[in-house]
Amino acid sequence: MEKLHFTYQNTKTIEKFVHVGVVASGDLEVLLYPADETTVDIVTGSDGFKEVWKNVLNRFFDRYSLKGKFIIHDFGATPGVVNLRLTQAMEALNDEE
Amino acid sequence: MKCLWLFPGQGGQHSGMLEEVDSDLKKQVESWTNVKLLDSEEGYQDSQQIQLSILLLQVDQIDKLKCKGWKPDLVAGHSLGVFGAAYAADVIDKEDVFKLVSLRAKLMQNSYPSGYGMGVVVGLSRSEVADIVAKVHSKDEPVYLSNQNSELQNTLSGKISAIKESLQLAKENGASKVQLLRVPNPSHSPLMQKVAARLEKEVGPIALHQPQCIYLANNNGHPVKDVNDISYDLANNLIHPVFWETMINVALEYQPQVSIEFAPGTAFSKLLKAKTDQLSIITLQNMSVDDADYLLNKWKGKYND
Amino acid sequence: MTERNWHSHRDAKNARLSSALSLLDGKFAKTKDVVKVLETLIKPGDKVVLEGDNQKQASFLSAALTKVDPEKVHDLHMIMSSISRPEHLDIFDLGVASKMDFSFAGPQSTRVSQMIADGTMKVGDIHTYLELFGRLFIDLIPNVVLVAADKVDREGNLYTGFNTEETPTIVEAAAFHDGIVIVQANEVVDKLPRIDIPSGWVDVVIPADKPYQLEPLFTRDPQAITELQILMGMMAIRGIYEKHHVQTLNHGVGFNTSAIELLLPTYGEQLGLKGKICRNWELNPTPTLIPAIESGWVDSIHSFGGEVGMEKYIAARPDIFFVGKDGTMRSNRALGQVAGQYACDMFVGSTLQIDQWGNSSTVTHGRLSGFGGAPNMGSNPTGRRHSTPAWQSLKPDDDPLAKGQKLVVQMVQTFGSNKKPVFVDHLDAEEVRKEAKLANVPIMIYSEDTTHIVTEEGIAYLYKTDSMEERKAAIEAIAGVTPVGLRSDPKEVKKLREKGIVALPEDLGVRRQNAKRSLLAAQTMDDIVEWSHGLYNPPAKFRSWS
Amino acid sequence: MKNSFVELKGRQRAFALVDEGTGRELVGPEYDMISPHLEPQKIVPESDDGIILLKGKLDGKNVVVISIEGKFQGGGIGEVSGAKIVAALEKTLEDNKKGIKEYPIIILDTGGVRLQEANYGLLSISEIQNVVIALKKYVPVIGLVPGRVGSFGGMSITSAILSYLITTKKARIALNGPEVIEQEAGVREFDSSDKDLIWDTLGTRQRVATGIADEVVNDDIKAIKEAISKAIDEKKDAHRTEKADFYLSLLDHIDFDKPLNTEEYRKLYAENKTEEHQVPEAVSSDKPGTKSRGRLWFEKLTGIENAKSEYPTVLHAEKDGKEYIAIVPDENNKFPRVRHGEVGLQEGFVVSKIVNQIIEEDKDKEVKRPIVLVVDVPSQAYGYKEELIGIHISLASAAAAYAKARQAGHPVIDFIPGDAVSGGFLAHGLQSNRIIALADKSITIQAMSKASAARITQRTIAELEEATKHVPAMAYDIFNYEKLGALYKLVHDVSSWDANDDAVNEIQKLIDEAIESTKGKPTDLHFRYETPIAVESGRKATNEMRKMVFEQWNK
Repeated sequence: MEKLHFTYQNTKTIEKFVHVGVVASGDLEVLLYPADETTVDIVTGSDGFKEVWKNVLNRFFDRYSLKGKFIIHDFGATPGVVNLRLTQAMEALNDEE
Repeated sequence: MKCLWLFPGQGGQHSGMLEEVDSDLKKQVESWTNVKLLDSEEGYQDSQQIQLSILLLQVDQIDKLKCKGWKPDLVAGHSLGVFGAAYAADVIDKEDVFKLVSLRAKLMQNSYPSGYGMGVVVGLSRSEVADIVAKVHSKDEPVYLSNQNSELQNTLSGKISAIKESLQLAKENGASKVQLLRVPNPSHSPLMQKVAARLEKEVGPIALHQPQCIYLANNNGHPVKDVNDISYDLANNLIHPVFWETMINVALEYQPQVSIEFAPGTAFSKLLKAKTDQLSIITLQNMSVDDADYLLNKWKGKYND
Repeated sequence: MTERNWHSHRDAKNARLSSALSLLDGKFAKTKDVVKVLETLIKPGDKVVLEGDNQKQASFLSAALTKVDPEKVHDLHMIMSSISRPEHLDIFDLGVASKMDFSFAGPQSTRVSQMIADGTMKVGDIHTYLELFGRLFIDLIPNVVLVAADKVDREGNLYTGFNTEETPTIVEAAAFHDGIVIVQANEVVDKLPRIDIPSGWVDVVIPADKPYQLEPLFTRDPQAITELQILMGMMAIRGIYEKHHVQTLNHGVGFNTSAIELLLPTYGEQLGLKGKICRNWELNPTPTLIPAIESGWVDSIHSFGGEVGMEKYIAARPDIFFVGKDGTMRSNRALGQVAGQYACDMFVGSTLQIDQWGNSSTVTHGRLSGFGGAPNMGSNPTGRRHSTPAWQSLKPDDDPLAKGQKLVVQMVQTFGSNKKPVFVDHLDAEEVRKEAKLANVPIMIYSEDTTHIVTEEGIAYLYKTDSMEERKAAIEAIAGVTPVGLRSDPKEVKKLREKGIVALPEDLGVRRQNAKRSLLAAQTMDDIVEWSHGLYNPPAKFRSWS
Repeated sequence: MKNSFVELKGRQRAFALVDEGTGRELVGPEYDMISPHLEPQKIVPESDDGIILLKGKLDGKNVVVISIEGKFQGGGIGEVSGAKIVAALEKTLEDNKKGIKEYPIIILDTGGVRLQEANYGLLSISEIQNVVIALKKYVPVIGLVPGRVGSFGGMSITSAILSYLITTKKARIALNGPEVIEQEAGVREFDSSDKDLIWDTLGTRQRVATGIADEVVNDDIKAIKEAISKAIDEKKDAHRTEKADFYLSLLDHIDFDKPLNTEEYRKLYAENKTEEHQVPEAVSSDKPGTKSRGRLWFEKLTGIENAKSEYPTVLHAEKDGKEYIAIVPDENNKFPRVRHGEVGLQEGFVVSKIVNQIIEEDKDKEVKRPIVLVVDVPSQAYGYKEELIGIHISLASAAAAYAKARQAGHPVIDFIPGDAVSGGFLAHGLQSNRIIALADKSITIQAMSKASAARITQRTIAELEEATKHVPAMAYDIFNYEKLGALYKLVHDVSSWDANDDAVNEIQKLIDEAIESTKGKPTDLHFRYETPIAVESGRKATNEMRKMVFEQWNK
């Protein structure tokens, strides 16, 4: 297990809390809270992937500059699954209650 | 029913592991080798104790299984495990194999008193690790890419300082785990040339027999059926990487239905489970030979149509 | 000057058959005499076709071939569409054979690599199926062919039924050029359900000790389909199938395509696409297509081969499948490959690696697998002149003489199951070519033929790119955080999206949150059985325990 | 087309059961109430700790849905997740007592105790069982086992206590998983690689045919909702823990030395005739029974020498107005899997007979007889036949009887001079309102043996032992157990094997004090949350979770 922390200078304010995913094998959950700063706190079960996480987050925020507090609990998801959950969280922001 | 027998090398030894071993056999081994087998934590600080005890455990299990009428179609041993494999394939006689391993252990123990060893890199492909090793290796700081345990798990052998440097580089290049192993030799690298040469001399006069099944060779991962290839492997596997991943891939291409991993350890069964769901797996670390016999009888009906 | 003997082949064949007379009763030899028969009829250096594709294996004959005396039979030149069984290679270890022409070696690819490296096996070429079949009639004309039949009658007529596959093609190459046709048969009967191969083409029949080996190779358990595969399937349906009005197609084997098949009756239905896409198929009868068939999506399916467990279902759906009067399907790999390459508007497949230019390959270090039919299906037949909307839709609009193009779609996740990138700068295949001293880099599908790549990030419409630079940028845009993808420039991505060269899910109106397993029409093998009204009978290894 | 329920994740499942738009989640993921015990063991936590709590309506009825996420840590119950369930059930009970009808529905997709929080899991599960029993007086408590994980371990004991159990054919129900039985009893007892055998034995078809579950429905959301709604409307109750005589009669006719297959058992089950069984008190004899700490202390506390009983593994006797009950080893027992003192099929049912009889006898009395459990149970019995017949029902019967006795006002006091492990402890010990234990190194108190726990959690024994250093609930000794705050008293000057007269007197005195301490106090299990150790550290996370659920109950 490894804990990672990242900060970003993002622009798009979000209005509400969203949650997607589950901490199942090869999966993760994303908690996204409105906040003034963009922080990403990750607890991951797979060690040694800091660089990959940075790349995934960079790419995601390049496309969707969401400002908020992210908490991620990851149980060995591939970069593809991580990106899926992040983009699902992004979509959920636009859902009607 | 096609059966693959797997023999691990050092690493899984633990005190008390010889409890179930036939006591006559143990006595015999002690008299052949002049080594009293302690089967204790202190004992397993010693390379000769480790190697002889693991071989004894495996030979005992082989004898018991064969006594119940089971034999392998394919054998694969990892490093020290080649001796159990060769014995299971009826290539080498019991007394010879213990004497040979006893000598091997002694030679290894004396070859590099300090400063040399092995490390492991997880998460990088073999060619990625090879690139790193090439950057670090020099005449004064020798390090070699050694065992290929699985696609993304390879070991390094050489001078500790060079290994450490390589491990650091590997970590920086995305390895998920790197670790110095508690092995006092740069095994499976050219640095073991002297030991291999001496072993080669010792193996020479031993009467070896044609194998009764396919033997997966450490030094190149090939399936071999000729005693000369096995003889080479027994004496020289220390100077070559163990191409375990290749050995297993080849073994699986022969389409075995059952695998038996001899004690000690469970690592190879786990690797197999991750690779295929088409194999019924027995791990002798977790069950008695009688239990294994029960399962083999149960599966025989399923696989012999 | 003596006149040339224009029937030396025929004479030689007759001489061989005469020398085997003592072993034969008419065309029939005894099971126990199989080794002797082979030793008598096969001569050193012969070109021998051993039937073995990726499903059906002449396993009785291949086992017998490992028992022949290498003094009598050696240096054979084997021609096999698939190297599948250990004994296919054991005959090289034994010296019975020395050269190989083949298409696919997936199940034996490590040993094939080793044997090529140490010289035990010389390789002619690694072909596509059609190349290999074609060359049986050009410059690889066999001396002997060893094939498998389900049933044979007393005359020697063969019934190959459901798994006819490539038997007729192989037999034809020998029968009409004085090669010897040796058949193993599961069963000798008085009357065949139908005749697939006439007795006149057959020289020797040997009843087998047990039925030929048959693998359910194309069955995918829906239980293992992931949300990413579902997302990619949704994107493909919207961004490719619907967009290009694809009606005729071939699916490569895999979970990506299984996911699409299972999304048609749900997601496809929601989009109102029934009757508009996916009507005519060249495809092995994969169980995952059953829900779509039952929901009325499919007009016809022609198959390369059979699939274990589908027999009864197919017999009950003759409107859809190619079924004989006797009620069993007739498959044909050669015609299927032709249809797949020429008659279909689209091929959808998967791969292990794609390079920065868009070439793809399943060959990796130490594993020389070959590609079977994928390079046939996955290439643009440039002589084609279809008027179908799909083919026409890829026609560039700035050239008065322009023609359409086949849709060749690669679907991959950016990282493989081992967490290694699928998108790489250079294919392992480039190294493998050097190691195995091959004439060609073993590329499965060439960049120039690849029109679309789908990943979990989006779709790259490669056919729309104007330059290699743009093609590379399009690939980078959907290559995730692989070394290739990391080069992607966000501004460039924006431009490519505007030009319609790259589409992300939101550009296609695909909601990622809907990518759930519950969207599959069947989630378990049991569900498929239920869809089939109990007609599908899954093989034991696919049993759902419940 | 069917709409699969099984394919849904825990949260979606909970929402799928309630009428569109009526669901309100309590203590949802935004509160990020993770388990504090996982990260110290390098295990990734989940924001809801694997439990989704929902209030909503089902066909207009108020329901409380508790959904266990089987994909997170195999649906294992730990401290936080357990507390969430208990708090919700307690509020449901409170509302129903007030006359507000609310129907609890529990979706079981669980391996039972979360082995990484072992002793917390056991405590929590016993607390869940306690509330379920209390609730059943007001409303049916419906269980749903949809499948993939199925229902195993301590939560299967809970499943037997629920009013009505609905399943799909994708589920399995058992106490011990086949892997654990193989580890504990050998592959010949249960071959964990034999999927046919596993599903034939533990699959729901067999389970419904033999009274372990009540109904198999299609894996379809609509069908499942209908089945639940109907079960509520019809107030269904299987009375599964009230069938001791039925099972004891069945056990009389099964030879445990011979194999028994699923088909034969179905036939035996169908043809079984219930006969009344009596469980007389233990009496003195001249032949000593199999030695154990439990037997030693039972004999000393009751004064019965060489205690002998018709059911040799269960001793009970009244002394000084207190009823003592012990489960003891019997080296020649006709059930091979209980010979070392394990709680097996017969033990649970016999205990439930004893306890229910006491309740019945004291029904009209003002002051209820105290019940003292002498606890020395090395585990539940690991065996194929045990699972085939449903050992969890036996354990549930004992647990339910103890809980009922306590709720009826009987002081239920544990005295632990020996081991207190796993299902054995849940059946015989964890429903008590006070626990007295000896501070003896020989005592093991845990959810699973090290070998099995290592196998199931895919860790080495060394890694497991490392984890016990960071998380007291993972430890195997009574000293770490004390840190959880559940003990009434840890006795430091008495050792397990030395039951001298002074020691016996001291224990007698402590038992009496413990009984006294229950007077005028609630009959629930809250004592465990309220000891100074519990408040300070042992159940801190429990109490926090309880507070949050209570705060959010009525929004």
